Amino acid sequence: MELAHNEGYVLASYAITLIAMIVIIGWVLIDSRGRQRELKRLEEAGIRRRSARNAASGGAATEKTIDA
Amino acid sequence: MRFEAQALSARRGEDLLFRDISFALSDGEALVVTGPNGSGKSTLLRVLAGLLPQEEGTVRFVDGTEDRPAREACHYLGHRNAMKRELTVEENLTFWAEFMAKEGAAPGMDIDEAAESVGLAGIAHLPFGYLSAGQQRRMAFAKLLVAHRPVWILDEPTAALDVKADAMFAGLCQAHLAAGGMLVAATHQPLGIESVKSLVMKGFEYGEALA
Amino acid sequence: MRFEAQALSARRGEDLLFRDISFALSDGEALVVTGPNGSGKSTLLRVLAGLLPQEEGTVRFVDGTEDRPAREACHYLGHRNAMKRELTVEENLTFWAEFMAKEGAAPGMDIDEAAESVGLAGIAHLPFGYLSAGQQRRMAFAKLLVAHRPVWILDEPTAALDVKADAMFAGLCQAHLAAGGMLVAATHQPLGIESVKSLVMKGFEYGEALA
Amino acid sequence: MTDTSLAIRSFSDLANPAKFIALAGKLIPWLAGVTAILFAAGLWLCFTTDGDYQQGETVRIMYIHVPAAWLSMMCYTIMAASAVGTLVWRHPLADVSARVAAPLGAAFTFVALVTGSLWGKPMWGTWWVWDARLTSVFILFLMYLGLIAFNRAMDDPSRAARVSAVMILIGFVNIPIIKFSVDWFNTLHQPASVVRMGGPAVDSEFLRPLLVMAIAFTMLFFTLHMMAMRTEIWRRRVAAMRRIAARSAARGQEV
Amino acid sequence: MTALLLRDLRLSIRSGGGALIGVLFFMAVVAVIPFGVGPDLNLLSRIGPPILWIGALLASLLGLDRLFQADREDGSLDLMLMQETPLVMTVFVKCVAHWLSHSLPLVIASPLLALFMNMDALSVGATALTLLVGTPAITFIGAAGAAVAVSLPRGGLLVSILVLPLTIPVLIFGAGAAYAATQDPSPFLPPFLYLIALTLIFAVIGPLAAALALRASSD
Amino acid sequence: MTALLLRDLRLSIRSGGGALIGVLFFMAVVAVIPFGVGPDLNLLSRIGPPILWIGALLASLLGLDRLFQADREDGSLDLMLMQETPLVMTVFVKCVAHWLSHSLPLVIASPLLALFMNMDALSVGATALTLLVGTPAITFIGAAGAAVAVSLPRGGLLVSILVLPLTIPVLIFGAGAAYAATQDPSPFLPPFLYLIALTLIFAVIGPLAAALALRASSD
Ligand code: HEM
Ligand SMILES: Nc1ncnc2c1ncn2[C@@H]1O[C@H](COP(=O)(O)OP(=O)(O)OP(=O)(O)O)[C@@H](O)[C@H]1O
Ligand SMILES: Nc1ncnc2c1ncn2[C@@H]1O[C@H](COP(=O)(O)OP(=O)(O)OP(=O)(O)O)[C@@H](O)[C@H]1O
Ligand SMILES: [Mg+2]
Ligand SMILES: [Mg+2]
Repeated sequence: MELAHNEGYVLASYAITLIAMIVIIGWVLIDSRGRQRELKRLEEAGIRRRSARNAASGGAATEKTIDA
Repeated sequence: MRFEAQALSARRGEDLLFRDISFALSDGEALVVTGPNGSGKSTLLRVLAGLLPQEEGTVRFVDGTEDRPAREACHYLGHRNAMKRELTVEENLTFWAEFMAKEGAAPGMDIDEAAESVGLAGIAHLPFGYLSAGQQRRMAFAKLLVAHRPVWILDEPTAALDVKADAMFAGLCQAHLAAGGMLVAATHQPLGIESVKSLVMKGFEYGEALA
Repeated sequence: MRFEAQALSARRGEDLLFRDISFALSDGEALVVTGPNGSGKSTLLRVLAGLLPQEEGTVRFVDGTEDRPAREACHYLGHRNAMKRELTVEENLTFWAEFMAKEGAAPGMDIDEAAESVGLAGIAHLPFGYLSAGQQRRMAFAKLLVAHRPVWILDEPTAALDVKADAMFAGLCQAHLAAGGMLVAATHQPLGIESVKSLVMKGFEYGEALA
Repeated sequence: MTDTSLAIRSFSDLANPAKFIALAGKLIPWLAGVTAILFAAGLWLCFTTDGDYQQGETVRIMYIHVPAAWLSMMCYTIMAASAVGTLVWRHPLADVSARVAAPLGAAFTFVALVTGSLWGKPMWGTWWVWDARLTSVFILFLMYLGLIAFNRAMDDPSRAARVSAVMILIGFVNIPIIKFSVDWFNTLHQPASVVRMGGPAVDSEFLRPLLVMAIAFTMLFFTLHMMAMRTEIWRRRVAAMRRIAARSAARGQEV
Repeated sequence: MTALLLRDLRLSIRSGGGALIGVLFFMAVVAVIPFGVGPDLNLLSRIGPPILWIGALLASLLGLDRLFQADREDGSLDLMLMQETPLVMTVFVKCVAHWLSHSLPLVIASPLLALFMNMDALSVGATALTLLVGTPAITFIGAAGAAVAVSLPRGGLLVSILVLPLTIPVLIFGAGAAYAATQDPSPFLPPFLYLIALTLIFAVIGPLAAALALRASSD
Repeated sequence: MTALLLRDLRLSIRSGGGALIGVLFFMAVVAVIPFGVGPDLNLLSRIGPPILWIGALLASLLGLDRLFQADREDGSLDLMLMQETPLVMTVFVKCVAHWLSHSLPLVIASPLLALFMNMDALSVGATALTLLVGTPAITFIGAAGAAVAVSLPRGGLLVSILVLPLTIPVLIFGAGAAYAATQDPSPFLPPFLYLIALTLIFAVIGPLAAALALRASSD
């Protein structure tokens, strides 16, 4: 009797955890796909990154940000 | 005294705006920076005034005591006037005079005298917010007079000034230079100051210093 | 269409700033207001734009429908740019285009087109606060293009603009006039617009209208 | 293959995010596979082991509550380590790591809070009490959200990095408070019974599913973290390329 | 008008007042309370409704005084004054945007926070309902005050004296109704109806007064 | 430095009316609490000190986010950054001015409000004293938050969220000391001394952190 009563809490816990995990995994996946697509489109448009063009000019000291 | 910049470069956001800018000013010399909109004039001046970090290079003010940051020897007049609309002109000027006063340094002008030399003696009792654009700019200029600094860094100082005020402004700059001061100004209009060095910014294509 | 002022006078604080100013503009005419700092140019323009109450006199825009306030036929570009630093240039322009759109009136330019005609097409995605002073002014000018108004009221429109932008600005004004628009501008520098009426303000000594 | 060893390695051969992306590309499928297998095994164990004689069915909540709670703390610890990396070595990958860990940490903390509440109702008779452990976890949650909000408010990553690193380190005091609050204050909450001096005091019947689930959650975290880091690097590349495109366009058309 | 609404919402998100931050702020306030009054669940559940109301008032006040000031400082207000669109409408839309961005997230989050305050279901519902109905009134009054302040160069002080006291009745009826819902003898409906009436009245008077003040203000 | 203090005080009177908004908000807080707890005078007097503390804490947040923002918008901050005067000193003086204009009125008003909460003389005195000693700590922490926010293009409300968690210890010891003063077994002095220590620590750390953030912020 008490067991049956408490099962709801267990189910709810698993359900909410599942939803939370699906949301976070989905968000990571969608974000990743989106950026990949943007990158591809830009590369198709013929745009190169600065360091890809003249890698010599910007040493590690000036390039604090990521555009390797 | 010398005010010098060596191999300066600076970044806005992620982009390098200019690179390898060097110049040196000694007593009584002026440098005028010109260039199209967005070429980095204001950025350069803010780097000189110590308000933006440079990417590389140094800015130095040499005057016996080497170890103080250059910014402490400078007046900076930017696009904004650094005055409070709610306070009267007099209160504003008094505040800056006292706040910028240095012990052992040459004292600045008297408040009234400064207001008079920018041609606004009569309206020092008005709240700053009541002044017209040109009057506000003049008052911001008076701020440079109430405390002494050897280097003036001016960003489009004559914007909104009328013809008479232009002349008055040129006169004040000449007087500052004659007294051994130095001056760096960014501008789109001729300033009416004689014998100046000039620097033309190109923006992203990196400026060149001309003697 | 006619834009006319009759016997205007206005007051700032307790003092009468100007008195008895009258003029009339019809299609394709421009009026340039000059005068020393503090003489009341900005005040006059704000009265024309309906932003300050006049002391006496009337401002009228006559175009068949007489009963609408004149301000609704005007664009006003003041000392401040009416743009939000936090929003991108594009968002700013889109907002004004939609907010100022009128039913049944001539539509304005497209956003991209407007940005391009002030020479800033590439940077419409930047937040407005990131632009340089001159770029900001140009964008504020683009605002006049995205919604149609027959009368432009411009207060020192060319402040902070470089030489190239000055020319571009003059061109846009000419185009507006050629399309039958009208224009009132206060300025300290020649605007490069041809065949204009002019009005010289003297400030407290009351201006005189010259044909 | 943990994140720290990777960071140190790439630090030693100086910061090549490109290398990181290549490495991540190879590792991610394996990590994802392992995670899936572990979850399958863990969940099967969760529902096949017996209920507790005292707690009944609700003991099954433990198998997700405890791993989620552990991860919420581990994630913050990783962020703090990354913050040190940002401040001391100014390593760009460190900033990326800290930045993308915040939403993951918030998610795990959320799960720990919700499952804890759902466990609390049958066990303590209330959803929530303001005792030291619960409050400190709630504050951890707020800190995650605050850091996310901060990162969103700052659109220039190179400037955000150091400030947010300092904020992360200040917030780190909360972690020992969470861990030891049950010992320092008397609270309703269970004291440590798995990770403690003198070995676990939990029956191995419950320990097995708990440990499997804990490892599964940890692997999930590392998979997601690596993917999110890769995405963040891509995001920054896209931004850099957009700027270059815009500038050359502006120069091209401006006479 | 939609353009204005969208712009103001966007601005509120960009400049840090977005839904996430508003709710986060509210949560932080609620989290701080037990540290002050102690973790006594009974006490907490009693002061729950007024605490939620205070949080809502505070969240509405934050930034409300700058409702028109920001627009005035950058010159946007001038242009808004010149348009054909009735000024009252403009003000009303700005109020709605402020309410949507600053108050609505709180109303939505309030049931969750109520759990932390250990309130029972009835009380949670009543509080959320009164918040939903009552917070617009605060925004509308505040708008009138903000407009007066913008029109007076040194009007700040005056506003708080004129306007904030007007919010106290809203607060009292709001918290009163929420309280009454759980206490048997005191009826819920009368204070709740007063609250609705207050909101409706202020929704008319507030924008009207603000528009008048703004027209008189320009300088 | 006196010049700066005077200027900031003058500004706070001329614009915004910081003092009164704070006090009025404070009054609003005190006015609604009785609606939550009902007319139980004993209970009111027991929760009086923490409520006053929470009210003061929240009231201090109003306006704190604009501590440096106004100076930055009109360019004054640039000049302050350039002077020889150590930036820490400048920040410290600005904090003092903010405290004098925004928090001191709260401290002064608190005995009056305490009467509404039916607190006895001892408790009133203890609360006012702890507020006097503790509120500066909130201002100093807040300054650090405001400095961080000013460096963000989209700072805004973020300040209050950054700041609130750090104020928790102040609240604990402040409310604790005020409460202890009236309860015999618990001693007043230890929490009070902790409170003093906290204020002193934050008086050093807050301006230091703020100065660092401001230096890093300029743009
Ligand atoms: C919202 C409420 C709750 C929160 C925020 C919470 C938080 C935590 C945290 C942070 C841990 C990890 C502690 C550590 O590793 O030392 C933990 C562990 C644990 N919690 Fe909770 N908890 C909550 C409710 C509950 C309830 C209601 C129960 C059971 C009655 C419970 C039972 C446990 C157990 C058994 C552990 C494992 C302790 C160990 O073995 O180290 N928790 N919880
Ligand atoms: N509220 C006020 N009280 C008193 N005088 C005022 C007030 N507002 C403005 N003034 C004065 O009104 C005059 C006119 O200002 P206005 O801005 O119209 O001048 P302007 O011709 O535009 O000058 P500028 O060329 O400098 O822009 C100024 O002298 C100013 O000091
Ligand atoms: N945070 C930022 N991110 C990206 N670009 C920026 C940022 N801030 C400024 N910029 C860009 O930096 C460039 C230089 O601006 P700066 O204000 O130095 O120009 P300027 O020469 O003073 O121009 P003006 O003559 O118009 O005053 C501009 O193109 C501007 O768009
Ligand atoms: Mg410039
Ligand atoms: Mg003018």
